Parts: sequence; C-alpha cells; structure tokens
Amino acid sequence: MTERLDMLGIGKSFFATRALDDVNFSCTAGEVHALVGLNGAGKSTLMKILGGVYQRDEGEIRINNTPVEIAAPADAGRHGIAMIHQELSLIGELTVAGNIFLGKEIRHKGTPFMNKAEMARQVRAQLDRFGLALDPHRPVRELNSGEKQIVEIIRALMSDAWLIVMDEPTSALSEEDKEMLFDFIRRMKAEGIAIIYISHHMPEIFGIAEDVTVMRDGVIVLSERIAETSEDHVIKSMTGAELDQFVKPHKQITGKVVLSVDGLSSPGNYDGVTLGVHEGEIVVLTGLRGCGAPELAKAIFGLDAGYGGEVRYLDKTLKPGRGPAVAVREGMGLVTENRDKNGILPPLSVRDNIALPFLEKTLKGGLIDGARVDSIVAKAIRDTSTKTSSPDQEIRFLSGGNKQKICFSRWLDEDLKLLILLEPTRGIDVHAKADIYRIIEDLAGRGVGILILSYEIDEVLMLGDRVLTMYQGATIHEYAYPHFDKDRMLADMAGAGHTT
Amino acid sequence: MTTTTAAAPPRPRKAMDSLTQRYLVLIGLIVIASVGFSIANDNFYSLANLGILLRSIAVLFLVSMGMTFIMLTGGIDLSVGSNVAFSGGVGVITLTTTGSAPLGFAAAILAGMAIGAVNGVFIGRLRLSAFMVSLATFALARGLALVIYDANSINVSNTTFLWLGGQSWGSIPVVIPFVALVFVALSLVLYRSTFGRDVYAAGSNINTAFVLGRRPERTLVWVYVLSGALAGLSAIITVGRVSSGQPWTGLYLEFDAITAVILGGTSLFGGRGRLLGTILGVLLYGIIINGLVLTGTNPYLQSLIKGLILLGVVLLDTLVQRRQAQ
Amino acid sequence: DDTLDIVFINDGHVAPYHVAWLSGFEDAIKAYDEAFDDVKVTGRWLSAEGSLEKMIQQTEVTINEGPDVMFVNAINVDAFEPLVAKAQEAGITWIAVHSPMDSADYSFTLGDVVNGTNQGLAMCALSGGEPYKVAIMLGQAGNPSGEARHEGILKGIAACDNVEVVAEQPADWDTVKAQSIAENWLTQYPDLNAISGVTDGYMYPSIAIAMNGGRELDFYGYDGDIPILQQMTDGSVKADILLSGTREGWNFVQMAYRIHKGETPDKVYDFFTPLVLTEENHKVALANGFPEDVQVYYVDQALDVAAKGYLEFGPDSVK
Amino acid sequence: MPDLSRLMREKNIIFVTLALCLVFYMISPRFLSLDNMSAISRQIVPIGLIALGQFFVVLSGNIDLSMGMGSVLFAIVLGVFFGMTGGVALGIVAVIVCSLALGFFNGMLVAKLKLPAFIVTLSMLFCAQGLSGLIIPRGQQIFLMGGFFRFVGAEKFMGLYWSFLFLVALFALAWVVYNHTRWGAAVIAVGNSEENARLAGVNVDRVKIGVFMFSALCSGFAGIMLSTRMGFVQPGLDGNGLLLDGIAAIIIGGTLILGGRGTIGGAFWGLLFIGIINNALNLLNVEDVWHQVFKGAVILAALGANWILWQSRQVEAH
Ligand SMILES: Nc1ncnc2c1ncn2[C@@H]1O[C@H](COP(=O)(O)OP(=O)(O)OP(=O)(O)O)[C@@H](O)[C@H]1O
Ligand SMILES: Nc1ncnc2c1ncn2[C@@H]1O[C@H](COP(=O)(O)OP(=O)(O)OP(=O)(O)O)[C@@H](O)[C@H]1O
Ligand SMILES: [Mg+2]
Ligand SMILES: [Mg+2]
Repeated sequence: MTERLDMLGIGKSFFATRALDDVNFSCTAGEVHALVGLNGAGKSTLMKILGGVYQRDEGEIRINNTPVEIAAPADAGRHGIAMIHQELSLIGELTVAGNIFLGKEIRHKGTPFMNKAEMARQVRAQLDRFGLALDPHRPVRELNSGEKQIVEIIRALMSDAWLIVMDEPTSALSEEDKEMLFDFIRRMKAEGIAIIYISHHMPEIFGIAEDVTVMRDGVIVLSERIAETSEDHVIKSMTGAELDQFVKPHKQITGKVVLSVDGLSSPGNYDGVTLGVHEGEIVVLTGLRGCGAPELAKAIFGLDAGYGGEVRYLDKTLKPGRGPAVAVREGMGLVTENRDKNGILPPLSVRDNIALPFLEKTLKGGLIDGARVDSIVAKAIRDTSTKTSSPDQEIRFLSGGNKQKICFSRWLDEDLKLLILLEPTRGIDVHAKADIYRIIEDLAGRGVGILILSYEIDEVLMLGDRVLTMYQGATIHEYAYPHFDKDRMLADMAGAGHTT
Repeated sequence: MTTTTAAAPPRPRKAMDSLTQRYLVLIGLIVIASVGFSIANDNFYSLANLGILLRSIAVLFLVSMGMTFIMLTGGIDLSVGSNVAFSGGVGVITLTTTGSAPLGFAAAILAGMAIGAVNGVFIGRLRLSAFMVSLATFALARGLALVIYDANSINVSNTTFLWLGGQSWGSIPVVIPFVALVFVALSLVLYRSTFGRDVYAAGSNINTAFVLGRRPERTLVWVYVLSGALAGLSAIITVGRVSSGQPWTGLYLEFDAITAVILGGTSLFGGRGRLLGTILGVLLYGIIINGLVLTGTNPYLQSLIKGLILLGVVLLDTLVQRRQAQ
Repeated sequence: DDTLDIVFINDGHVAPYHVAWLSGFEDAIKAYDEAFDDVKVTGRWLSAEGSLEKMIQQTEVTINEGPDVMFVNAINVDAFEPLVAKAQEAGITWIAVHSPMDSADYSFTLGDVVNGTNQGLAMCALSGGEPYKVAIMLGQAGNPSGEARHEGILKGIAACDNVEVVAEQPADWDTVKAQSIAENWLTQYPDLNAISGVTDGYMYPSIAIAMNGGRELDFYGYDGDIPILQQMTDGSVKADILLSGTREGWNFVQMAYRIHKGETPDKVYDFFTPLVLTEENHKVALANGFPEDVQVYYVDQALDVAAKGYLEFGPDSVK
Repeated sequence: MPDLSRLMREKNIIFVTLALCLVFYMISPRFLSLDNMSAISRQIVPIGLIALGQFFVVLSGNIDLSMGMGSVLFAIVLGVFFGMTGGVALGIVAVIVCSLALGFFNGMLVAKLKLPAFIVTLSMLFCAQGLSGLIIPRGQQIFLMGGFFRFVGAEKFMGLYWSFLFLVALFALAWVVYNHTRWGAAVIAVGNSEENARLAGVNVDRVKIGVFMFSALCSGFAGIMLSTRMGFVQPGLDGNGLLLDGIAAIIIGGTLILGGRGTIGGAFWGLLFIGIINNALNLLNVEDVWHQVFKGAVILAALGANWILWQSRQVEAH
C-alpha cells in the first residue's frame, strides 16, 4: 500500500497573525511534492505543525486516512515523518553519529548503555553508500555549513521515515552538493519515500517535483501536477500579480576607485587576489561554496586579521587586524550572510537596529538627537519598503525578508562609500529579491561602490557591472558588462579554467 | 494586506508593554507593602523613618544601577560588594595619609574603577565568563580590603569626607538628592548617549555589534568600569554613614543588587530592561527589608520571605504576560 | 502604667551561642513581665546577620521607635558613635555590649582578656610540665572580642615555658572552616597536644575530627555552651569560660530592670564570667601553681547556671 | 610532540594542578604526606557533590544557586529526624525525598513555566536559608552521634575514607551515564540548543527536570556528608561558600558556563584544584587576610591561563 498524508482544514494563528487558514495539503509516497510561496506565506508553519513543533488551532492530520495527533517532534518521528528544518538544527558539541542518532540511540541489548560502535558503523555505511568522506566521530561544530546540511540529510535518511520534509535544503549547499542532494532525492523516490520540498528556486522545483502547491498569505492558492503548469503560472500565483521584473539599468562607470585590493593572501582561504571597485560600480565575486570569497570580503571589511597584501580604500592603506570599527567610520558597510548570527540585535526595536552604525552622526550637544534618528529611520524603512508595524517593533518578530531589508537599510546613510554584501538574497522570496536588487542599484546610482558575494549565477548576471570568478581562493577571470559568458563562468567556478 | 508584499509581521508585543506591565506590578506591590507595614507599625510612615529607609538603600540604588548596565550587556558582577569595601579602604587610607578629602574621594573612585577594569578586561577583552571572573574578583577585592585595613576598621572624622553619607537636611539625608542626580545622569547616558545604545547592542547580540563597528569589547570594559566607579561612590557614602572605614562592608550586597535588578524586570540575558525598573525594584526590596526589620521578624523568616517575593513577582509577571498572549 | 521596653540588637543569629543568648533574653523578658505586676516589660531582639550597614539601619529604626533601653552588640563601635548621641537625645539608655563605648550610658563587658588569660593559665597548669603543643583557633580578623581573647590566651600561656603555640588560624566564627582547620592541624602536627579556641563553636567540629581520627587531644573552650560543659567530666574538654548565652541574655533584662528601678550599675559593668574546671582538675591545677584567686565553677554548678540563666543572681533577678 | 601540546591544551587543568602541588610541596613537604592527601580527600567531599550536581545543570545551560544552602537545609532535615527518632534511616529517606522534591520544583518552574534558572534557584537559595533556621526548634544545634556518622565520616577502606569513596563512585557513575547513555547526549544537546534538541525528539522538559532533581539530590548527599563530618548540625553554616567553590571547580575544569560543553574528568580535576588551594592556605599557615587575595588571584590566573591556551586554538574569533 502506498502511504499517504492528508492535512485537512489546518488553521493556525500567532497572536493576531493568521499564519494558516483552512489549508488542505496531501502527498503520497514515492513522489516529490514542492511547496512554494513568498517569505512569510506559511510554508514553514505548515510543516512545523506536521513535525510537532507547533500545534494547529484547527483541522486534522491523517496518515493513511487515520487521524493522528502530533504533539511533539518525537511523535512525528514515530509516525515516520522526518524533517530537515530551514535553520540548521544540529548539536555542535555532539559528533556526526551522535547527532544522527540523537533521541533514538542504539543500545547494547538489555542495557541502558549506548552502542557507539554500532551507531558509528551504520553512519559510515550510509556515508559510504553516497561516497561521502565524513568521519562519524567528528564533532559537528567543526564542519562547514555544507557538511552540516549533509548531516541533516543523512539524519533524515536514516530515520526510517516514509515522509521527509525538506525546508529550503539547498540554501547552504554548493552546486556539487546540490547535485548530490537531487541524486538522493531521486533514489529515495525510487525507494517509495515521500518528500515535501520547499524552495524559492523554480528550476529545482521543475527539475525534481511531481506536484506543486503554492501558498500565499496562509492559504493554498494553487495545487497542481508539475507537468500541467509552468514557472510563470506558479510565480504569478505566489505573488498574486504579475511580478514586475527587475531590470538592471546599465551605466558608464566613470568614478574614482573606492577600493583596490592588491595581492591579498590568507593561507587556506584566498591567494593573491587583486581587484578594484569604482564609485557606483557593482562588482560581484562568485564561485562555489568554499571558494574563499566570503573570507576575502570579510578581510577587506576588517573582520580577518591575518592576511598579507594590501587593501587600499579611498587613498588610504588599511592595516590588517584593525577591526570593523575603522571600516564603518570610513564609510564602509557590510551585510553578512547569516542574519541571525551577526546581522540583527534580537531584543531591540527596528529603530535601534537601523540606527546603530550612524549614531555618532546624530549627536547634538553630546546627546543623541531622537528626532533626527526617527527621521533617518523612517526614511530607511520607506526606501527599503520594509514591512513593520512601527519602528518600535522588535526585530525578532519580522519575517526573514524584512529582517534582511533592515540589514540593508542601516547603510543607506549618505556617507556610505562602499557596501559589501554577502549572499544578499539568501532565503529571500522572488518579490523581496526584486526590492533588494532595486536598493542595490539605487545605492550604486548614488555613487556607492558595491562588492557582492553571490553563489547564484542568475543573480550574478543580473547585478554585476563586473564579475570575478573564484576557485579555491584564486580569482580566475574577470568579466565586464556586457561581456558575460554564463557557461564560461560556470566552468571557472567548477575549476575548469584553473591551471596548475 | 496587499498581495504583492510579504505577509505582515505578527502583531507587535513591544518591549515597553511587558516592561510597563512589570512596573505596574511593582508599584502595586510597593503600595501593598507600605500599607501592610503601616498597619503593622504606625511608625512606618514617619518622615524620619522614610529618611532612614531611603538612606539605608542609597548604596543599593547606586550599585543596582551599575548592575543594570552590566545585566543589560548580559553579564553579571559578583564583585561589587567586595569592591565597596576595597575602594573604601583605599579612599580612607588616602584620606588619613594625605589629609585631603578630594584626594580620598578620587582614590576611592579610582580604586573601584580599577577592580571594574580587571573585570572588564577579562570579561570584555578575553571574553571569559562574567560569573567566573567576578567570582574571582569577589574574593580578590575582599582580600585586598582586609589586607589594606589589616582587618581592622579605621575611624574617620574628616567632615568633608563624611558629608555625603552622613549629613541630613532635616529628615532628608543629603544622599537622597545625590542618588536622584546619579539616576538622571545615568539615564542620560543609557538612553541618550551612543555608549548607552552600545550597552543594549552588546547585550542583544555581541557579534552583530562587533560587525557594525561598535567595538562591544570596549563597551563591556567600560560597563564594568562604570559599575566599579559606582562601587567607589557607594564606598564613600558607606564611610560617611558609619563614620569609619570597614573591611567587611558590602557583604552580600551583590546578591541584593542582583535581586533588585531582577525584580525590576531587567533580563538576565541582556538587551532588555530600564533603570526605572531597577529603582522600583530597589524600593520594593528596601521597603520589605525595612518593614521586616521594624516588625522584628526572625531573620530566617526574612530570608524565606525574600525568596518567596522574588519568585512571586517573577511568577506573577510571567502569568500576566501569558494571560495576555492568549 | 509603668512600662519597660528593651531592644537587643545583635550582630548575628548564626552561632549556637547567639541562639542561646537570644532565647535567654526572650525567656527573661517573659519571666520579668510575669514576676513584676507594676511594670509591663516588653522586649525584642534584632539580628544584623553580620552586616554593619544592616545593623546601623536597625539601630536607626529602633531609635526612631523610642524604646527605653537598647543593648547594642556593635560590629564596630566607631561606626555607632553618631547613633549613641542620637539615642540619648531621644532619651534612650544605650548599653554597649562587649566592646565598651565611652559615650554609651553603660557598657556590658565580658573581661575577655582576663578570661583568655585564665584559659591560658589553666593550660599551663594542666599541661603536666612536659613539652605541650597547642594550636589556637581565632575569631574573624579584626573582631575586638576575638582579639582580646587571643591576647589573654597568649598572656596566660606566657606564664610557663613548656606550652608552645605551634599554629594560629582564624576560622571567622565559622564551624565549617573550623573543621577544615582542625583537620589540617591534626595532619600537620602529629604530636599536637591541645586545641584552644576563642569560642565553643570551634570545639564541636574539632572534637569530632579528633575523635574520628582516634587522636587524644585536650580542648580549651570559651563560651560555656552546655554541650561543651557536658564533655568536661570525663571528656576531653579541660577548661571553659562560663559566659553562657542563656545566662547573658537573662543578665541583660536584669540589668535593664535594675536601671529602670533607679539603680546605677557601674558604667562599665563587667559580667561575672568564671572559669569552669572539674573539681579534680582544679586541684591538680592549684598544685601546679594555678593562682588561687581565679574564680572557678565546677561543672555541675556551671551547668546549672547555664541552663537556668538567673540562678546566681538571687531572688531579686526574678521573684 | 604535537600530541603532547594537544594534551597540554585540552587537559591543561591537570598540568596546572600538578604544578601547584609541586610549588606547595616545595614550600612544605608535608603537603604531599599521605595524611594530608587523605585530609584533602575528605574535605573535598561536600564541594565535590555540589560540583557534580552543578555539572549537569550547567551542562544543560542552567545553573542551580540553591545547592549550597540546600545542603545546609538537608543536613538540618537529617538532624531533625535524628533528633526525633534517634536513628538515621528515616532521616536519610527524608533527605532524599525532600531534595528530590526541591529539585522537581526547581525543574518544573524552569522547564514548564520557562522561568530563568538563575532566578528560580536564587529564590530557593533564600528559601532554603530561611527554612534551615525555622525547622530546627529555636535554632539550636543538634548532635549527631552513632555508628553511621562515625562510619561515613571517619572510617577508611583500604586507606581511603568511605565518604571519599562514595564521591568517587558517584563521579564514576556519572561518567558512565554521561558518556555511555542517551541521557548524557541529551543533556549536551539541551545545553547546546534547546530548540534543536527538541526538534531531534529529545524530551527537553524531562531533561531539565532531571538535571535539577539530580543536583538537588547531590546537595542532599552533600548535606549528609557535612553532618557526618561535623558531628552536629546548625543553621547558619556557610552554604554559599560551598556553592561558589563547587561552581568554581567545574568552570576551572573546563565546563562552559553557557552550557553544552564539559567533561566529568575536567570537573574532577577542577575539584582537586579547589580542594588543594583551600587546604594549602591553611596548611602553609598563610596569614588570614591574604587567603581571599590568594584564592581570587589563583582563580583569575587559572582563567587567564585557560584563555591563552584556548586562544591558540581559536581560528576565527567572530
Ligand atoms: N513563532 C512565531 N511567532 C510569531 N509569528 C510567527 C512565528 N512563526 C511564523 N510566524 C509568522 O507566520 C507567518 C508565516 O511564517 P512562515 O515561517 O511559515 O513563512 P514561510 O512561508 O516559511 O517563509 P520563508 O520563505 O521566509 O521561510 C509569517 O507572518 C511569520 O511572521
Ligand atoms: N553515537 C553517539 N550518540 C550520541 N553521542 C555520541 C555518540 N558517539 C559519540 N557521542 C558523543 O561524542 C563525544 C565523543 O565521542 P567518543 O565516542 O569519541 O567519546 P569517548 O570519550 O572517546 O568514548 P570512550 O571513552 O567510551 O571511548 C562523547 O561526548 C559522546 O557523548
Ligand atoms: Mg520558512
Ligand atoms: Mg560584638
């Protein structure tokens, strides 16, 4: 018998927010069911209800037509449901094997003692099956984010689940690892496992899914066989309107050099990198995950002390190890790739989150001029069309896309000369993406130099005035608009253009 | 709700809301406690007794305000009580050797700041656990106090030095308006200076503060130095109050300060809280301790009551908030 | 109606001595109130739990309340000078406890140096002339009572040559600390003969440690705690000083009552605190040159007085 | 060579402790005498029990400030029952029941009502302090005589005190539980990330209630050990001193105060470190006023040394 899940009439509210309203969702074993929608549409909430993280307010969950109660994550596991959550959910201090078996450890027969050897053996067997070289005894805190994602996936695989939910599993994966993931998925399908797949990337969805369900503002607006629909139709259902496509205005780069980097090297990260950013120019660094580009960008900002080579910024040489305070004072800005780790100040208001870097400029008689801060903050919120009920709103209650906009809006100050953006649209829906592209372009139009790190080739092509491809810490080629060659870029990133 | 933008964020539960609520609870309790004690003892509302009450908690006010800054950064300072003894010792020794009250004041405050700086450097720069570091300086400062006093008290008769802690205008001790002044100054620092915003930022997410160029490691150092300076001020007040320097002053003062700050609604995890809450927390705490003393309550029963009140206020607050959330 | 309101502000309520003291005080208040119909005797005690600030606050509040008599066992007398003046202004009789104060109306003292000397002399007299190693456990550094007792003990010991002080450590009036110190001494000095202490609180753990370690040691206590007195007859406690908490508590009320009735005690009222020995040991001691004029109570008498604090003061103390 | 340096880094507390022993030995050879070693072994028992209980609480990302005063309270509970019945069995049962109840109460407030452990246990500290003075009639001391107290407090087995053997056995048991049962992994997981532990199916509430019940039980044991050592109980014992020494021991032993990381072995060495300092201060006749200075300075130095070694391990600070 093929297993089957039905979620019927599901409703859920957080305070006054109606996150889900009368949602009906089904899937069957052996198929991939894609779930899509803009940021905050309710995808994760629906899945968290399935996973026992949240409790539904209304509705019913049935497995094989039998109503079930899922009161805690452990219950979901008992019903054969495994989850890969949007945020990594591993325990850094436990080993790979310890994480995979957490909560369901194998014991020596008849004793309370864990059989670590057996658990490690089983994990290694799984890893071998997919040709992965990971040591089951390594603590997870030592792994990079791609490896961690793989551990999550292996954990789901090894859980004997018939249904695996994957909430944006590719957001931390390199191209290679993505291919591997799709390979997993295809094998799992063949083994009769059902997969619910959440992603903002249409090509992925149209590549592996059989069904697609589109959510908007907590309701289902479309549910169809992939074969019977189109990318355009899906996007249109997500936004509820035609997406006004972002079109990059192209311009002459005539300004002075803001940043020039010469022979920058840091062993194991990047090696002999030379690049320059002009006023008003958007320079994009791209490559595969692990290519060294984020480390390079952080070193320029002052977050990395141990590098060789020279960083010249506005005719000054910046010394290594100076810390970001100098950069900020000199008109540099940075949007990090990990909002929650070092992008936001959770208990503070939207106002405090935006105003922090430029407080010194609002001083009047040594004290902060509240009215001045308010007007700057109001303008920043307006310019980025951030959705917040008020500047007093605590930032942690905002959706991911809006948090990301706040991370941008702090830098809109007129003294900004150089903005460094790491994966600016990671986990951002198509709509917010267009907003963010527009903000970037506005800034460049004002003469701000912009250095972007992006792993998404389409974004790279759309945004860049100049593109640098990187492979294993070295820059491979430089491309200037309009001479972009997507295939060659991809080849560069994969190391094909690399000699030695 | 427009269809072209992301779903609106959930209804705001503003920081001020939950904090204001806490303040109302505190004010309510302060009123209840006052009425209760004045029924139990008609002396409670005499002006003299209010003066005694306020003077007796003046030091707690100062130390708790410093502790508020520290707890806003997510830290803790167990060394303040010992520091009051230590910096008082340095001040008194300086006074007795030089005969100059201003030098004595300066020495006390600088000594307090020195212990604060040790805390600050270990906690802010070396990123060591605040609990552990200040536990070490808790012992260290008390030990140094004993060493410099040679475990004996030193009599002080310099009237200038004693003025702040000892003088009264009628029933109003001088120290009360002084504490009010410090409160206003610290409020300006906390709410209207960049340093104040940095305190909140460091406690909210130190990584973000660092990336935004705010030098949180420096902020932390200064926060502990500030707490040390307030301990130095408290030492001066204490010396004035007891007209002598004492090696054992400030014993377990840190526990009282932490309790008062927690009562005032400041989060232990940083980034959330206000000075006003601390003032209310100290008041409630002070009234209860004073009232229990007046009614001659068994000291063990006092401890029990203290514990129950701390738990009760926090519990009440949680339940009220939970009720509201539904 | 004639009323006598007495407040006793003490520095703590932690040691067994404190407990006995305060309960003796409470019992006496009740007994005096019942015994004398013409005066309504009331009283209460406060404990500062070792905190000077707290004690000052308690004193201020108490002055504000206006009792007739205040007994204040000041943690530090200097700190209380301004308050004495305030109390007297309010017409309150201030009796400084243990550490005398010039400004106070009366001071209630224990003769700590003399008592300590007696303890030291007893050590000399009972040591048997052989080399005799003793370790002394002190109070909290800087505490006047502790220092006076310490001074006295050394003075007494100085009377003979065979008694050698091998170690001195303050235990801060803390029994747990006392335990560790005793333990260390026993390992450090395998030939230790005696432990002397400035409070009986130190004797309990020291005796327990020695007993558990199978060591035969002599103990010299101070306080007259009943359980320690009980260990004198055939136990290892050789001498004790009969302060006795209950007895002292009773004495406070008696003193206040007498003052109330118009008597004027000495400005410095020295509490009568005899040395306690067994009769047998007293004889041995006298034979070894122990001064005749030192007042000694034998154990039974001491126990009696300690249990019923008023006994020795005659019918006048309570009808 | 690289192995040695790694050992130096990861097990630095062992080296610091041994170095300290050497210094004390050079000052006073008696320090390393068998007698003194066995005295230390006995003195560390109550601190060790507090440290062990605290270890799991801290590992789970919480703290139990009520352990010190709790142990004083439980010593008195034992005393009160002894005074009433003249026997120990009922007293020990009462201590175990009361301590588990206190732990359960702490755990419930932390796990179910989501109150910060610091606040809950701080109030319980005050409550325990109060109760310890209130349940004993008129606050007097109670003497504990008899075979049990003598046996646990003073008898040796193969040259080691029974109380120390009990401590070692409890540490060994804890090591097995920590490293070889699901419970250990679950506590680490909760301390690392409560949310992630819950997602992995760990019953977070049960873990929290469990660690608090264990810590309270340990403070019950510590109370029993205190009473056997002293031969009497009284309120007003310095429970907070015990608590702070216990916390210092595990932190010096490398337990992360924020939770999620720590080893039983480290906690044990940290305990030895604290025990040795306490002992040496008395043994070496250090003048009293310098005790606290010395203790504070040594702890700061140990923290600093830890930092230097830890720093060399850090690749990227932010
Ligand atoms: N724990 C929560 N408390 C309050 N509001 C919440 C909570 N979780 C989700 N929400 C709100 O519910 C709505 C749906 O959020 P959800 O996380 O399900 O969106 P999503 O579709 O997964 O978005 P994304 O693509 O950004 O991950 C949003 O408005 C969000 O702000
Ligand atoms: N299968 C597993 N499940 C849960 N936790 C694990 C597992 N394997 C290891 N761990 C955890 O990871 C850490 C290191 O594991 P490892 O097995 O190397 O420990 P170990 O101390 O070397 O074990 P042992 O001493 O028994 O050989 C331990 O703290 C353990 O709790
Ligand atoms: Mg989501
Ligand atoms: Mg005294």
